[in-house]
Amino acid sequence: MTAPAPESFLELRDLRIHFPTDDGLVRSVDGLSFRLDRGRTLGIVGESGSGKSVTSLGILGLHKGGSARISGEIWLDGEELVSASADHVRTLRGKKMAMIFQDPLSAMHPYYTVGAQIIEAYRIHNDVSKAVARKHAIDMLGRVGIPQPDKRVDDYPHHFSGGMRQRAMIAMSLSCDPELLIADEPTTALDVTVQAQILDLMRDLQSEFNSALIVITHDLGVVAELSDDILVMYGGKGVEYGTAEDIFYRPEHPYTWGLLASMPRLDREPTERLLPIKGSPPSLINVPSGCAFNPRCTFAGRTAGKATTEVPQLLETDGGHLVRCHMPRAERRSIWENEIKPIMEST
Amino acid sequence: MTAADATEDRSGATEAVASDALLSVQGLEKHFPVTKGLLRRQVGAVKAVDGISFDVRKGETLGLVGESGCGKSTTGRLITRLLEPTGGKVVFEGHDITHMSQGKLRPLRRDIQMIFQDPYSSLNPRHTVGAIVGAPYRIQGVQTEQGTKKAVQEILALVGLNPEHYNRYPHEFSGGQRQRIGIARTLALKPKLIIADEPVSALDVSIQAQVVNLLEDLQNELDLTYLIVAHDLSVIRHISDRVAVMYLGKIVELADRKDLYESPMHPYTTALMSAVPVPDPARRRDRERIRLQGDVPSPLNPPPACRFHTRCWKVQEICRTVEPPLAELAPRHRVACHFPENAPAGHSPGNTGTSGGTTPGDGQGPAVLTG
Amino acid sequence: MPGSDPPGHPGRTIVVAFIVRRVIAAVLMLAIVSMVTFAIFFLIPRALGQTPEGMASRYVGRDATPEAIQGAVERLHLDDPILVQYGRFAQGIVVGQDYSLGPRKAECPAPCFGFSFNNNQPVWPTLLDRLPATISLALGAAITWIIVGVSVGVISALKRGTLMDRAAMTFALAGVSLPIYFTGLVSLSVFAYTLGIFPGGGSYTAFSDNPIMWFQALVLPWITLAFLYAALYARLTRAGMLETMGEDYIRTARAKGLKERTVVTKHALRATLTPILTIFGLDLGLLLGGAVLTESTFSIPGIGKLVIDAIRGNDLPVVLGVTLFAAIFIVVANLIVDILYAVIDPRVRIS
Amino acid sequence: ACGGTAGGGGNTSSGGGQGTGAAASAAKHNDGYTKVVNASDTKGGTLKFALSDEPDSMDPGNTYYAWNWNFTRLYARPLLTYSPEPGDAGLKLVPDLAEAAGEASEDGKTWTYKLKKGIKYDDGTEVKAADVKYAIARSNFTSELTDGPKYFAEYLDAGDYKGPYKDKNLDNFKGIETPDDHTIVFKLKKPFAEFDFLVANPQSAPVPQAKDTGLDYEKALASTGPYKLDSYEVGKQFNLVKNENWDQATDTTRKQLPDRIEVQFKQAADDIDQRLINGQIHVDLGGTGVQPAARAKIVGDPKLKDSTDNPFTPFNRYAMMSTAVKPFDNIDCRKAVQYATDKTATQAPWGGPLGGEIGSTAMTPTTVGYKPFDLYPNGADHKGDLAKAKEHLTACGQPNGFETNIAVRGDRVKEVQVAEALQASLDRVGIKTTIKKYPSGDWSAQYAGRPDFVHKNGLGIMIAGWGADWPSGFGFLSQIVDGRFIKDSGNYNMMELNDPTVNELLDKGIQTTDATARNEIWTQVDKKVMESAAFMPFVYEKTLIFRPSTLTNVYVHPAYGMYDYTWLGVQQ
Amino acid sequence: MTAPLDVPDAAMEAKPESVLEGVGGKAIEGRSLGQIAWMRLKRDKAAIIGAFVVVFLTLVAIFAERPFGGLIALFGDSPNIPNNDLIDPMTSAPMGAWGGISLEHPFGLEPVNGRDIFARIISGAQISLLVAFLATLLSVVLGSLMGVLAGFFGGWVDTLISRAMDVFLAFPLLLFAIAIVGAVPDQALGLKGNALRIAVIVFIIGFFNWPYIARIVRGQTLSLREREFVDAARSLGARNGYIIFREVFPNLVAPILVYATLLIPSNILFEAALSFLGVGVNEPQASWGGMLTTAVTYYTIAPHFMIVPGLAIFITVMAFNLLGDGLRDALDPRAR
Ligand SMILES: Nc1ncnc2c1ncn2[C@@H]1O[C@H](COP(=O)(O)OP(=O)(O)OP(=O)(O)O)[C@@H](O)[C@H]1O
Ligand SMILES: Nc1ncnc2c1ncn2[C@@H]1O[C@H](COP(=O)(O)OP(=O)(O)OP(=O)(O)O)[C@@H](O)[C@H]1O
Ligand SMILES: [Mg+2]
Ligand SMILES: [Mg+2]
Repeated sequence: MTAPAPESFLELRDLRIHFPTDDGLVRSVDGLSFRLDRGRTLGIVGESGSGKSVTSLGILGLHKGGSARISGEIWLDGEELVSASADHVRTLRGKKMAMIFQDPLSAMHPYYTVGAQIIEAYRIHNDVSKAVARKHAIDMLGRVGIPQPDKRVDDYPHHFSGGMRQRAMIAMSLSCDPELLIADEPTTALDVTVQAQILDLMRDLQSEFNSALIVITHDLGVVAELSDDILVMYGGKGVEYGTAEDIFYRPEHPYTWGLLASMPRLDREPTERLLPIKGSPPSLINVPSGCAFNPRCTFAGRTAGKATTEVPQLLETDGGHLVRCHMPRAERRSIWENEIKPIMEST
Repeated sequence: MTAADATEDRSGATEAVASDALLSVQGLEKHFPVTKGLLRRQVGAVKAVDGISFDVRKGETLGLVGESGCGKSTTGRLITRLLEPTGGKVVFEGHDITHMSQGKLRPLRRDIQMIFQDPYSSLNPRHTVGAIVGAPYRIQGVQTEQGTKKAVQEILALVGLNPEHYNRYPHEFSGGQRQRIGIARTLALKPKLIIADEPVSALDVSIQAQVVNLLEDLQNELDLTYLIVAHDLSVIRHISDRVAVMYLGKIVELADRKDLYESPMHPYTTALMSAVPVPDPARRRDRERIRLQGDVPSPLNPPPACRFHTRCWKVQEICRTVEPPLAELAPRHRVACHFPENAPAGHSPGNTGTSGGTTPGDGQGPAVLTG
Repeated sequence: MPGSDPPGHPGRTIVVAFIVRRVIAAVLMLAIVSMVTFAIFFLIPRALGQTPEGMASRYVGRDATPEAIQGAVERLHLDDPILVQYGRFAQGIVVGQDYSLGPRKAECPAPCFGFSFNNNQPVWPTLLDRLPATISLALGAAITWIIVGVSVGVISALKRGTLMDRAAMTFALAGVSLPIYFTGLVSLSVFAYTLGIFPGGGSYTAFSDNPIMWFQALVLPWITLAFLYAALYARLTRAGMLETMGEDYIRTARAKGLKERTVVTKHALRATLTPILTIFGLDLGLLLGGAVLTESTFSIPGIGKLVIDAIRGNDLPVVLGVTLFAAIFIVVANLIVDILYAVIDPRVRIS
Repeated sequence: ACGGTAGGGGNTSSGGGQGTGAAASAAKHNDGYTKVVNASDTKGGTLKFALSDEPDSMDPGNTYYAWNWNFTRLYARPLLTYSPEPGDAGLKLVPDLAEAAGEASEDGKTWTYKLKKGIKYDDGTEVKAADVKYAIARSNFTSELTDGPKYFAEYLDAGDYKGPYKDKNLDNFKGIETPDDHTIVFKLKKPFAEFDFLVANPQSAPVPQAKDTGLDYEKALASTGPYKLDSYEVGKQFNLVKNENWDQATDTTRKQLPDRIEVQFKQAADDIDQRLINGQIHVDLGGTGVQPAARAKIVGDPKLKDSTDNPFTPFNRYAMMSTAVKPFDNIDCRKAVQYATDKTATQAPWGGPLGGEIGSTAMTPTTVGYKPFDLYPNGADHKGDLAKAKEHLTACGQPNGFETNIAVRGDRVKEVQVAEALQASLDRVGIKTTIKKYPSGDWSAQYAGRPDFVHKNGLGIMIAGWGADWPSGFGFLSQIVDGRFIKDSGNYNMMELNDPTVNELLDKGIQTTDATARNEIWTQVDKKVMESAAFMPFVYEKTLIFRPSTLTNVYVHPAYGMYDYTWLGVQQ
Repeated sequence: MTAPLDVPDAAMEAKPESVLEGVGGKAIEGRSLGQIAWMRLKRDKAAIIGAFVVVFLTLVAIFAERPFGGLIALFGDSPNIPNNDLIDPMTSAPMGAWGGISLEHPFGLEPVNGRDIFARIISGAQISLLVAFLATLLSVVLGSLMGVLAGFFGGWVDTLISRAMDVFLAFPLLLFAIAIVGAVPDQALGLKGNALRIAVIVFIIGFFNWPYIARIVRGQTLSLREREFVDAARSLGARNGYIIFREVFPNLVAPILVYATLLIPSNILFEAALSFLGVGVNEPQASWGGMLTTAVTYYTIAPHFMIVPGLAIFITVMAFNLLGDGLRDALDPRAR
């Protein structure tokens, strides 16, 4: 086990998180690797059930003590977390790494005031008096744009509107200046206008706190708004990784193509038809053999029969752009340029 | 002056439209009473839908967009008479069905069908696919020549499901497939109008496209008319011919798709569109954005006059006192705003009501962010 | 619906109004309960052919001559129309009532729950007299079961699937499946009569008389009663705890870096215990109205024993009084629980 | 007048000087039945009673429990009382408040008693004849005091006297005259030779009119006995202390040994036994004997058994067959039942031989005039004579048996068990029975005691029991066999036997002043009743009562079938 | 146009088989939720044991008397016949060790009269199960009806029914039951004796327990009413009757079944408690609670007489509870 390069703040190596269940072993995350540097934002996209949330909880060590089987390495700021003691990982949570959850209403305790919950988060890692912590909480609420924070600090979560709850949730996560912030679908439950506010807020706060940020979503728009780098997940594996530009302008994985082409876009002339990905997401218990995407892949026939027999590797195409596909690079590029892109841009 | 009045004012235009209107909604209202105490005293009302008017022409797709809670679903449910309107009128093919008794309505129900948002809750888990898709026949007492089973299997095939799955239960299907079952059910009676309440918002992006395409194919094949309710502006743009934008129980803008998306007149529409994140990393830096402040106000206690005035950057005194009517400011483009944008020449700001005496821009400045 | 809630807290006036409304509802409920109870005890027998003389005959001795019965009918007004009788009963509760004792009248001051014709005592003082025993039993058992039941439930939930969890749940299942009088009898015969560790049935002593004997005599009943309820509560708590531990806010608490113990005690327990507290309130209310089976098994002179004896002795006024008294406990417990819930769970909309 | 206590007195004096401990260890099973055990004159201590039940009332005028008639004598002195002796001698009456037994007039319709002088209430006031009159008026002529018997109302010639609660003027009560403060004259409607027995009932204990509080009088008793009321918590505790104004000189039947007497009510029956055996309490006040659990223990332990007595109680436990319900209107059907019954089985619920002796007569062994005979011998082991039963069934025209109902007080466990045993017995000869349970509270007023109910519901067999109010044939029999006592409600002649011979014999007997001749007549009545075959005795009830070694002066008083509560003392 | 990603025929977009294989492993052929629940239940050993015991006890009750004298007569004795010769007259206890347990009397004898406990336990099983089943049926029918009506129609119907439930729940049920059973005469409503007793007990237990079922059904109905398939049916023109019976009710079957299974044991306990307190069925008909009452008096001399009926109640109640718990887990909508 070798420690990663010092500039990489977070690095996952071949992370596997499996859940034994009555129906069989659920391979929620199955060999995931990526790297994230300080001050950068990584977007993780993928459809429902592709293992995004499990990954994020895995980084925070929240599967420990549960039924999950975890293997692989998670390096955070030079420390390996999978093998670290649960108690040690706990002390990192909140301070070193924090998380924003999807549904802020259910993610906040209904019986405690918003203030109390922020104060609690702050005082775990800071030995301060309640009064000081309260001041800090009010301060944080103000920073995330809640009006009259000194009054609202004593409200219960259900007194807040959806957008304000998410702001409060962010305030709570940021209360201890975490160096890594993971936002799991931070805006899915929100209206577009509010979503826009929150996205702005997150961007501003990230530059202010200079933390590393992971944004998990299935909305490519959100990813494009925030991310420097993007990881596309499918069936518990990363299938494509690259900078935002790589993914949006030079995608090389058929699944990524599918995601891009199946989505109606406001920024382009409407196409005649959308191009859906056929079929439905795979089972994580009986993962299709070979490439997990092969049953839905229009190009599976172009892999010389390897699609169903061999699991493709996540390989670099160029400059940090990684793709997990059996097709040769040239062919992928030509398909994108000649077959997909024109259709997406046609009217 | 309500929107309904406005419609009548321009009766000429309305008539022309109404001639081929399959469905005509005029001044539709739904107020949910809020009660209190043992005696159930009414202390207020949620004005979920508060006087909206529009037509749906044969063969077209009308999209209805708006943020959560603005009354989109309520509108759909009023038209299908799952809810009893508080006021206004719903006319379907010349029949006034606003307060028609359920008994009289029953035969008409064949012509108006509804697709529901949640593919999990819209299918009875205790019924087989066959029973679900065959239910319309049973309820309406329709005899089919080849027998119900045959008919159901044909519809299943039509929506892209394996007809042999007749005896399976909904839980065995994925979300997209379930939504197909729901669509199959609405098709059984060969309806003229289909009202779809967020038909794809519960689905994964990749699956959404399947269903959207299916809806389009079916429309072409079966000559259907759609009223599609959604909050996703891009989906609405993709499938609609005309789009209505709702805000707090009111329609604020109603126009052909192209007009609306290319030259929105209502500030809210503009804000809404600019809030949609764009999947293009390059654009995030050079895009001009309008950021609305705060949330949608409560429909229990909506702001007076123009309901958008609390969040509008162009707000003036008149907005707080006079409600702007839904006026046709450009051909087939109606908007309810005192200070519309992209307004064609000749329309001077504020001329729809008594002048507030202030000029645009002296309210809350627009939150325009650049780069 | 976003923004629908007014910011800030429900004002004091709203809370007071809420309480007032609940109290009025409870009083109404009691009025209905008293009517129904009265109807059941007086109307049903009448409907089934019972005559006023028949009712009176239970209050005359072995020499039930027609004159004696007639005398009793008149003295007890049993031949009045049922509504008049109810009116008198209701009036008794509010302002009191008099009964003829012969040369003078017995006063039954408000709240007069009736007058036992078997031992010529007003029911209310008898009830009050029996109450301490019932309260001793119920409270002691309640404290035991809430502590034991909740801790077993919590531990079981936290150690879900382990041997300990299974053992505890098997035990709990046995607890809810055993008739309480059977457990009571077995424990009496083993611990009192065979081993002689505890005193036998009927040895209840008032706390004021002898606290040590009070305690000794109640240990077995407490354990017996608590066993049943602890089993019930362990199951409830475990289920509730499992549900709560799966809630998103628990994950949030962990994500903050809280110690697992704090997560459990401060976050999970709080949410788990709130609904259990309401059930607890209702159960306690029910028990305070008379733990009939336990009291008769252990011969504890409480309300439950009183009513059983009254039923056996055909002492209708006592039965009626106790039933109503028990109903009051239930209604009041409901009321308190409602109010407490509104206080504990900030989400409960006061509307 | 003071005579007749020789047996008891002798025992007392002989036991007085002896060491009590020795006497205790020497006592054998049933010793208390024949002699005074643990005789001692030691004073002091607290005598503790416990009762599993609750009394109807502690008011001497308002109670019908045998134990209470025994117990009230501690604070209420009737005109006469029973001689304090074990054995048959105890069935004799001796003067108590009165100077001597009653003097009957020639026609037997007027009975005169003279009160002893100088008898005082606990407050020091003197007892007057009017107080006795008042006591009888209140207990027999009011609708409030309903619990006691109403013999005086039945026999006294009182016209339509309204009772002292409706009519405050005692002079309007013509049934009793009090010519002076120490003379009391009873005027009867018809001759009644056993009137002395009636005034031995606690209802003749004086109650001053001014002190009467009606139903509440039990909480403020005016005592004439050796003890007076200290405190009374209804349903819980009844405490007596020594009455300073009681004078041993006027009272030959009672002692005043303990300083204090305490009664606890509503104690668990098994617990009472346990505490008796442990010596924590002294007497089970009810006198009904130990529970099966304790019985089994006692039977197995000779030491314990020596501390028990097994006396007869005044009760006969029997079944009556209604002569008005088919097919029991036919005597052969009744006889078939008599023969078919397995009496060992019906004895078992009472507790086997210790709980009762299998009976064959209406009168019980402790009744004056009892003579044993058996008209329906049903086998050596009393298991029933099925052949004979079949014979009678054939004679009755029901050779294959018939169907009928057995009525029983549902809350009396033993009686229900008897009914079940009877049911099983009769089943052997094809008599199919259904057991019907009725609440004991309304048993005589609503169910078995109402002939019309009995007829309508076809209650062929009714399980009952009877204890004499006084130990004579008349006292035992009149209520249950006299055809003229068949009442519309509250009827105890449930078999509805209305045999003119029986009725005449009863009339003749009660007018016969000569005791021997009278007792002879009672025997004849008994025979007649048994000949009707409508009355089927199960057992003459016996109890197994426990006397802790700390209890002194213990003997079974035959009139009550339990220890004489006025004699008891305790060892500290 | 041939779009590389788009399968031209919309109907071919999803290949259902492959999807199903993907989702559930092997293709599941038309399995209803009931069948799935059954599969889950089969895996729950405790529930299966419970189910076996329940079936066994039900069979015992059914075949207690028929045919050929039934199970009661298995060892040749009948429930109501005394065996006085097997009783020690002095102590009333059965002779022989362990309360007279022998081949002929496998559970021993009752003290005092020596009736065969085995026969009485079997005979009592009939009563316990009959009363529990019938009372549960009554509660379920009443409760489901009231619950559905209240939940489905809401408004004043709901207010009325909910208040009625509150009133019912405010009654101390046990006290009431005892008092009423005691007050019912011997003959009424064309019934008499034990038939009437059982009818009254069933009525009381059933009638006063309906609010518990109703509350659950009401809650479920409230949430079902909001489900979109109800709207779907309504938008197709379905009448309320159709919606209640065809759409809502099938979804209530599972919770009703679960709570009925859990109500049965509580009703068994209730009937036993009534019998224990002396207001159960009439003697000599055996009932478990009634046997326990008598046993109280004799438990020092015949402990088996207390233990056998006590265990009978315990095992029966436990079996139903096990089955009920298992059913609940198997049918729990959250587990789906
Ligand atoms: N504790 C667990 N036990 C068993 N399976 C689990 C567990 N947690 C997650 N899974 C499974 O792991 C898979 C991945 O779940 P995950 O929540 O990471 O998906 P996601 O990508 O976040 O999807 P979504 O977009 O719906 O949030 C799912 O199939 C889920 O059912
Ligand atoms: N039955 C009802 N009783 C009271 N208020 C209601 C009811 N149904 C809807 N409302 C309220 O009416 C308003 C409009 O609701 P509606 O469901 O039509 O919104 P929507 O635009 O469909 O929102 P969403 O996007 O969240 O589905 C909301 O504020 C909602 O709370
Ligand atoms: Mg997720
Ligand atoms: Mg909606």
